[in-house]
Amino acid sequence: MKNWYKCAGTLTVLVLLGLALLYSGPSVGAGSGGKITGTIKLEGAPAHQRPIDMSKDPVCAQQHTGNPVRTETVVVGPNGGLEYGVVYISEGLPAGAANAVSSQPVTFDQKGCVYHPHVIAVDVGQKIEVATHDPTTHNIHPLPSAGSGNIGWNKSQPPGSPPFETTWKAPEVAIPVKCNIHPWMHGYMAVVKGPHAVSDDKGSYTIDNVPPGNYTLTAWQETYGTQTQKVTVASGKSATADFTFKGK
Amino acid sequence: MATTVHEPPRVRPRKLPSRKQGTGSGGGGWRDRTPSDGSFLAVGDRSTASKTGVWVGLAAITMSFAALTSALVVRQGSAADWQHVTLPRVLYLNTLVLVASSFTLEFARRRFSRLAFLGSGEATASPLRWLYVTLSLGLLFVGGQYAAWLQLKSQGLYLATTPSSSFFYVLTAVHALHVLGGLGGLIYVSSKLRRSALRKNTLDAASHYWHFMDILWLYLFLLLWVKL
Amino acid sequence: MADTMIEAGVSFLAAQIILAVFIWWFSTSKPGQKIRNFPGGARGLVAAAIVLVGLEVLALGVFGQKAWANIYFTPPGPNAMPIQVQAGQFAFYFRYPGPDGKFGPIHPELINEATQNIFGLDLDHDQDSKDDIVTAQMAVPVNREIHLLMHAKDVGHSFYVRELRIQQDFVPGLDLSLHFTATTPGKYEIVCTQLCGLGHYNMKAYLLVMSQADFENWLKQQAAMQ
Amino acid sequence: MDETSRASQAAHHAPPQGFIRNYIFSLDHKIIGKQYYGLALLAVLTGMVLSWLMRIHLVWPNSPVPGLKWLAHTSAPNGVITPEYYLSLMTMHGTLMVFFVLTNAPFAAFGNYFLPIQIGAEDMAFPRFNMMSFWMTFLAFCVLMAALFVGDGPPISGWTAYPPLSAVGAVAGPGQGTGQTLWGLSIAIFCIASLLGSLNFISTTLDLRARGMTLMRMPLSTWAWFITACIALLAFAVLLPACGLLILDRLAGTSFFVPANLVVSDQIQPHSGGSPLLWQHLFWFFGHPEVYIAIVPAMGIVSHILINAMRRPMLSHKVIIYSLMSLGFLSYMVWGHHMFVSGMNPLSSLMFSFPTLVITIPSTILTLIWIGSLYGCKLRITSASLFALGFVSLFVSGGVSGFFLAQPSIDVLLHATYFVVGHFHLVMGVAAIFGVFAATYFWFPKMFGRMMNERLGKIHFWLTFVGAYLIFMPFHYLGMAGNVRRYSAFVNDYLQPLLPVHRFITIAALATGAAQIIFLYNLIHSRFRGEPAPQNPWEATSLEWTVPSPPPWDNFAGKIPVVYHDPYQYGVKGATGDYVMQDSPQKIPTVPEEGRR
Repeated sequence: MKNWYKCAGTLTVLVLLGLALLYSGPSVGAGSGGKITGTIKLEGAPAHQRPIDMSKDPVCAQQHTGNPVRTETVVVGPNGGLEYGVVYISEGLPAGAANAVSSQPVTFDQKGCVYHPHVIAVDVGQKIEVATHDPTTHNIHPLPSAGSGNIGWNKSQPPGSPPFETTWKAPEVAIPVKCNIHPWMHGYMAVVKGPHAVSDDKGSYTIDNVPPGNYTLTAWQETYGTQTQKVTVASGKSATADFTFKGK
Repeated sequence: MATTVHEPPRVRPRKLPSRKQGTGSGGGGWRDRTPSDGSFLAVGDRSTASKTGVWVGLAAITMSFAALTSALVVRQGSAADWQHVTLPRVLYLNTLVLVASSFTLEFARRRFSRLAFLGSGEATASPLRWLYVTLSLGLLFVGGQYAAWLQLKSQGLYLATTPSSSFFYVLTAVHALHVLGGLGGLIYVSSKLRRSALRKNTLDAASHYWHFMDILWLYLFLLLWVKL
Repeated sequence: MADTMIEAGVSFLAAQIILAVFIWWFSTSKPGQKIRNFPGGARGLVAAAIVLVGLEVLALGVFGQKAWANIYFTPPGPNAMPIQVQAGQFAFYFRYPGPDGKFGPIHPELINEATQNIFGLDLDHDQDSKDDIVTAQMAVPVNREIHLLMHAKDVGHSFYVRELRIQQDFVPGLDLSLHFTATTPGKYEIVCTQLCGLGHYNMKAYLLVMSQADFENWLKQQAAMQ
Repeated sequence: MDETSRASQAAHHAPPQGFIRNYIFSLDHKIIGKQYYGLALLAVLTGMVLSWLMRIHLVWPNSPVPGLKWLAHTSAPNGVITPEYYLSLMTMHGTLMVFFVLTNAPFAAFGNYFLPIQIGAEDMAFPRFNMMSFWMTFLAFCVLMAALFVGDGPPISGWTAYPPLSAVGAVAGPGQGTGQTLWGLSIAIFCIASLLGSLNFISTTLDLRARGMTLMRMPLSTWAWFITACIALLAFAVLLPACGLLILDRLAGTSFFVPANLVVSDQIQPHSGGSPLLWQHLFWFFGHPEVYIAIVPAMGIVSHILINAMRRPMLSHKVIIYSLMSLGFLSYMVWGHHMFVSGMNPLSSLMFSFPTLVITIPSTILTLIWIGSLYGCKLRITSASLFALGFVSLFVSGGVSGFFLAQPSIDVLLHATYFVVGHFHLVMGVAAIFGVFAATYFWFPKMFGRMMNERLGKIHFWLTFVGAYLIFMPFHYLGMAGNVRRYSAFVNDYLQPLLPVHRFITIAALATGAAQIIFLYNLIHSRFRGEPAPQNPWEATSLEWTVPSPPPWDNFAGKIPVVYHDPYQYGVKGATGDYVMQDSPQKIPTVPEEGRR
């Protein structure tokens, strides 16, 4: 009798392993794929970033005394590198790569009454971990557009609350997120299918795990909108795509 | 609940235990006077309650429409976005139909009271005929209102298009609902009449309601027609 | 307020004490005791109520009306300083007209809290908007009459400063105004008293009452921060 | 009108058969009255628990409430009440208490049970409407409860539901989606139910009185229910269309209450030109009379019970009736005093202030008559009379604060503060509930055929009476210190010193609430184990005490009474005992003993 259990157990494990291999196939394949790198730059003068007066909530204001935070609609690093641009493959992805969902949660943190990071990009269905480190209550209020298939919500997070997780159902670049209690708090969640990246403070980005192929690449920036370009990725190679937005 | 017809309760007239004899007080009922026929049947006869009930109900309906009217007046006066809806032509016809139905109902009531006076049980056909005419006129009115909505719809005026169209739809729809309620009442009355079980108070109550709907419509028509 | 306080206090105490005394007194009456009427009966009490309360009502009505008229029937003086306040979920923002003394027009479609264009100003096209100063705190010079121009951006709010004894709702769609003079320098809180949503409890701004010189400095600082 | 013959059938054919007809879809006004009472009890317990949660959150904001995690999974994650959930609790507390407790318990529950008996009728005029009115109220209750547990959270815009907050939808906040729609729907259903109920009360009083029962011979409780029905008929007839328009604004995109160019969370709203003030006018046109819908029945009940306890009629029967009538009448002229700071024309503030102050005249007359009638009486202290006397005390306490709020110039300071909360909780909430308690202790023997425990009743009274004052008196202090109401936390600098007061109130509220367990125990225990009640345990005079306890299904066992006297023939010389029943043909001495008219 015991033997029978053992047999069944082994068989189950084997079947599960086989299934796992079968389903993890595409992402394993993508691992051997290439990548896309590049920088997003701004040409011309960036839009004026106003300093924010947080006096409304002294808890916030105290954390930035003497050095007020500015708005983050255009954040330009050295050499005109544009931070918080979202780059993603808008056309040409095979279904397997497009539907892969990263199991790694992305953290959307509230600290000093500012969102960290200002922009995140996630897969459809990828977990977002909303965390707070502020001694004041925030409300998180994403406002997806009406026909997108995403449903908006609005939820408070009292100080000391553990992070909560959330996901989005449909691709949308990008969902604005705001805090009504601290109306200056503003951020974006870009929901895309397939590999993507957000540019860093130098404006550079790297998209990993891109299977070989011809793609249309889109870069989105909250103030300047989108730009696209064609890019070809060879297996194991790195392709380069730079974007330049024009300021006023 | 019970389908059998019951006679109205009979309270045998008794001598009034009044302390103040002669002044007629102590009779009870809201008419604290001695009824002209000398009996005290009026007290505790539930069929008068139907009349009272209808009047009380009409007071509530009046209040509701007063509220809607004040809303319309305020809304029309307070904002610059008021575009007056030209009333569909069919409404004039509807008005005529509804007014006519009041007359036909009154005919039915006359015939019925003559009937009750003569005490003949089998000649219910004449008031019944007039009741049916009233019923069909009422239905025609509701159908006409529906036609008016279709007409507005074809002009691209929906409920939320302009404040004026919102009020038009709300007022006419609420009124039509009340008319449908009245039609239900008339159906009930005519079925009672068919079985010769109709009491005058019931018919009176139904007709008061119906005439009120008629007057209410004339008022609403004017309200929707005038630009304040 | 004080006269109302006295009247209310006296009637409150009198009624409660008499009630208690009567209960104590008459709940222990003996079985054979006769029932007595209150001297004067119902007529006396009704007359007393009508005369006393009537007088009270008249008095309060007249005094109250005067106090009310002082605030609401007197227009702001010609030298009153205009300040615009906009209430939104869940913060107050203020606008000073700047050197030209004129407020630029508001374009609701341009309102964007991400860029801190709180009032929806079109700086590119509207000349009057360019020197407007938008702030998150309200500073006023002491002893200067302020003419507050109020509007709400989204839902109903209210402007309440306890120390100034003023409260006025913001009604969306209506432009309302209020005028007051602050006489004591200091830092006060402006709070919202009309339920406006989840952040209602934290909808506030500071009111800074300062000398004219300090005020001008403050305004310059704020102008630099636009 | 189709009710007519059915009504007569209901009262005249054989008693109802079967459990469902008997106890669920019953046409019997007594069962319906008990059903209303049960619903009110359910609502008041729910409302009380909600208020506890609010009080707990106010003083221990970040500590989890045990069990709440499962009840409100999304709105109170980990059992910690979020600001929006606080507002939901507040909205639900207000709606439940105002509509389902203060309207249902003193008016619909006891009115349904005792109005027909007190006027000598076998049932209501329209028993079928009566049944519908209860079941619609129940439906309204279920819809409201659904709003409490709906996916995106319960509504947060308060029981007053001011637009645009209540009208623009989910963008205005959590719970402003489905929850708010359900709220509007629930209130609309409740309005229809109340209209049917009032219609029934009025018709019954006017048409179904027994012989000899002239209007002036009706007991004061009946008078109060009748006047309340008249108030409710007109008030709910205004709230109903208002709710309808609000729902249309929410669902159909009309613009009755939502103005143009609103920017909510950076999104411009597609409405044009509506008026938020219009809702406030319509709502308060209902809202102020609603206060009297709650308090007038309690006044009538308390008068009825006090007379019995004092063993003498009131100094004047008529003055009480006329005062109640003028309260009802004036209640329609004062709605604007809720809107002194709403940006109404300042002149209209004065116009509304004056009748508001004038309302103190009938109120004072009532109070003076109650207190004056106590003079020289032979007061019997029972649980019922204690609660009735407690009502008078609370009515005075809650009433005098009205002086402040009636004047716009003072209201500007106190509006929307805890002062207002203290005022209306005392005068409308607790006072009316005291009326309900008094009625329960007084009429329980008649309704269930068993006596309640007097000793427990008196303990319950003292705990509740002291507790009510301990909870609500400090509210006035908080209000004068500028403590704004409807705040889920106190983050303002000037409110910090007031926190100890809040802590005190919370503890008092928890304790007073816990004391209600005594009442519940008494209620349930007495229902099954109480001493059997005689027909007339309080030696009272009105018609409900001429029938067995509990009354037979048609109240008078086919023998409609004939009324010979005014309702309160107490202190009669030569009578057996000291009273004469209303239906007793016994002659009353023409020369009244001193103390009788």
